[in-house]
Formats: sequence, C-alpha cells, structure tokens
Amino acid sequence: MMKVVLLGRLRDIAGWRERTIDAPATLSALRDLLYREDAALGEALAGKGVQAAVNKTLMREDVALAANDEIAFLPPMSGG
Amino acid sequence: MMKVVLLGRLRDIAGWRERTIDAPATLSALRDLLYREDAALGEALAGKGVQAAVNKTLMREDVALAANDEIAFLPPMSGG
Amino acid sequence: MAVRVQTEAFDAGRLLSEFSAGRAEAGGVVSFTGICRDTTAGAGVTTLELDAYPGFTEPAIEAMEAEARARFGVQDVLIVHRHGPIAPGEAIVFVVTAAEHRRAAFEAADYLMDRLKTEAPFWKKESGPDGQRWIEPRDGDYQDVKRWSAK
Amino acid sequence: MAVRVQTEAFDAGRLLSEFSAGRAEAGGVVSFTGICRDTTAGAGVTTLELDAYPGFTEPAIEAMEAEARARFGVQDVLIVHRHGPIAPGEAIVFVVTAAEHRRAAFEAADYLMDRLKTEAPFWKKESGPDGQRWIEPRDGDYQDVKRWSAK
Repeated sequence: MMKVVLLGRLRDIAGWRERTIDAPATLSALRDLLYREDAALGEALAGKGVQAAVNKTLMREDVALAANDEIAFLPPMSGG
Repeated sequence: MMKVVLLGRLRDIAGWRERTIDAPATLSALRDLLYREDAALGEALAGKGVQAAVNKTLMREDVALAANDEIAFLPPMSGG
Repeated sequence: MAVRVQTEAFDAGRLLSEFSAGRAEAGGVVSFTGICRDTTAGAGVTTLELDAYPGFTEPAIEAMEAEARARFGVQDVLIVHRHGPIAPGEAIVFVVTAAEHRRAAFEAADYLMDRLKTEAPFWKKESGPDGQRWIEPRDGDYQDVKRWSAK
Repeated sequence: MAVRVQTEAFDAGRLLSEFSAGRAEAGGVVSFTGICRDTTAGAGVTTLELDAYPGFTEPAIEAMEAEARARFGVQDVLIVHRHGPIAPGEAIVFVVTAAEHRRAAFEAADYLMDRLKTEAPFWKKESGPDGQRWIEPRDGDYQDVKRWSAK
C-alpha cells in the first residue's frame, strides 16, 4: 500500500486529502488509476504547474514506485 | 541672563554642560566672551563643523541675542 | 538558526525578545511580521487557510535560510510560519535576522520574505462573504524576488 | 506616529507586540533594533553614552519620520531612541513601521535607520579599557544614506 497526498485546491476537487491505495508500478500508472476513478481530479493532476513528489522529493520524470512510497501532488505554490 | 548649553565633546573640554551668563548682544559677542574665559573652549567652538543653535534653532549667521535666550553649541553629530 | 512551521498562533514581540536576549555581539536585529489582512483588493476576508506539506515545507524553507545566511553573512536567523486557519489580525509569518551591521540584517530579512512569498510550499485559501478562493503570489511578489538575481 | 527619546531601557519585543496589536489593516510590520555591541573594531566597549539635546533632538527625528511617511506611504511608525549611558547588549534604538505591503514597510525602516545613523542629533562616547572617545558615523553609514538621494 502507498500513501497519496493532495495539496491545496486538489483536495477540494477530489474531496479527500490523503488515501492509501494499492501501489501501481509507476507514477504515470498512478495518474491513470486516479483519472479512471475521478476524471475531474485526473485532469487537475495533469494541469499546468502541478508537480508530483515521491517521498517528499519532487520528480520531473515518470518514476517507478514501491510499496510504502508516499506520493504527493502539488499545485502551483501560493507562497507564504 | 541667558542659558548656554554645550553638547558632546565640548562639555568635556569646558568641564561644564550648562551655564547661565549675562546676555551679550550677539552670538559672536558670546563666542568672544567664552574665548576670553577659556581659550581651549573658544577654539573648539570655532572648530570645523561646530554649529550654534538659538532657542533650539540652528543659526548659520551671527544673530542678536536677547535675555532668556538659550544658546547651544553642537559639535558634528554622531548619529544615533 | 531555526525554522518552525506550526499551526499555533504566536506573538511576534515575544519571539523578538527571546531572539534578541543577550545578543551583545550583534549590532542590528531586523524583524518582519506578516499579518493576515482583513481586506485583499477590497474583498472582506474572514479567514485565511494555509495548507502545508509537513516534511516537505520545512526543508524548503531551511534551504532558503541557508542561502540567506551564506549570502548576507548574518549571525542568526529565525523563521516561524503558521499553517492551518488564520484569522485577520493574526501573524502568519515572522522572520528575524541578527548581524554585526544593519545592512546585512535588513537585506537577509527582505530577501527571505521575497523568497517565502513566492516559493514557500504553502497553498493559500481565502474565505469571505463571497465564498472561497485559492490564491497565488501577486505580480509584485514575483518582481520583488527578481531583484535578488539581478545582483 | 510617535517619536520617543528617553533614558529608560526598553524591551524591543514588548514595543513590537504593542505596535502590532489589532493591526488587521497592515500586511507587514518591519522592526529594527540597534543593540549596543560589546566590541567595536576589536576594542572592548564597557559603556556607550549618548548625549541628546532635549527639545532639539526630538523634532529632528520627527522630521525624518514625516519624510519617511510621505515617501513610502506607511500606515504607522514608532521610533524609540535612548540617550544617557547604555550597556553592551542593551537596545539603543527601535524603529518599527507598518504598511499595507511589505516593500514600503522595509524601505521606510531601512531609510529611517540610515537617516538616524548619520543625522540624528546625538553625540556618542564609548568608554572601554583604553579610555573614552567621542565617535562619528562610519563611512559605511554615509554611503548607506546616499542610496536614498540617488533614487
């Protein structure tokens, strides 16, 4: 199982902030899975400026995922 | 009688900070009077950057003085 | 040197007193307190809510602090940043810097605020009589942070 | 808007708390605390003594404050400056500004400190193991204040 975390407006779109799900093999597979469940969220995740972090590190490319990874999706930051 | 106030290093040179003296007619007459009493102070008053204030207003020129005036001599300011 | 990201309200004055105590080696201490305003562009604000990503937000701010320290040669820095719901009049962020000479203290605080305002990993939602909206940095904030790369 | 020239020691943090209280119209509050250092250019300092000319010093500082207010559009300013004997580690000067946006608050505080450091009517004497000396602004202080006329 892996943890998925949504930040900012993504959590309003999805209606949840944190979930555990069965680990897909890659980040792109996770995006596909989330899109199939909730197309509005899936589109938001693909939107401009939305970044993904694996275990609190931003990932620019698609990467392999492992069980117990924590994946976060971050919309453009508001700043402090 | 008028009040004479010395600021900063002038008070160390003169050994006093404030005195009342019989009012001379002008600022230059006051400088002469102080010089006759204490040549070291007189020279310091004529030194570079030393300004005179009459009733808390800086005076660039010689001015007439009246009884009850407060005359201050201000060496270059240190800033805060 | 410290960074605190917390939900608890704080008193900027108390933080300044603690930070300044016994600091006879510093000539200058500069603080910035960012306060939740009751109006933004004319719209009433009843609450501000800042979303942080714990474990990700702190290291990002610590990296800014390390850069400020290296760049301006300050002696000490404290950054306290709230997340969660914040009411108008409450402090959102407090940055304080100590340096031997005041220019370094001013520049480090100014620089840190410019970085924090544009790059700190927070997501901000304003709630008011007109509903809720997620906000992004102002154009002015982006211009402010550009000043530092021109140098 | 207020200027206080006083011999009493003060707690900068307490002044910041009082100044910031209930300030929901301000976005940013910037403070500068100038602390009496225990060394200046390597020489130990045991006491600093600031001579002020009461009735002359305050209006000169009030004029600087009025200029800062007009120039930067700040909402409020407080300046507290000590005179008399000051021990290392004690605060000499506290300047705090409030503005809708932080740039104005930073610039007004920075400007006021540059003016105060070069033009405020104080005469400063340092006493240490090597005796006493009257001091004048550093060259850096004069360069700092020139920045504002170049704009």
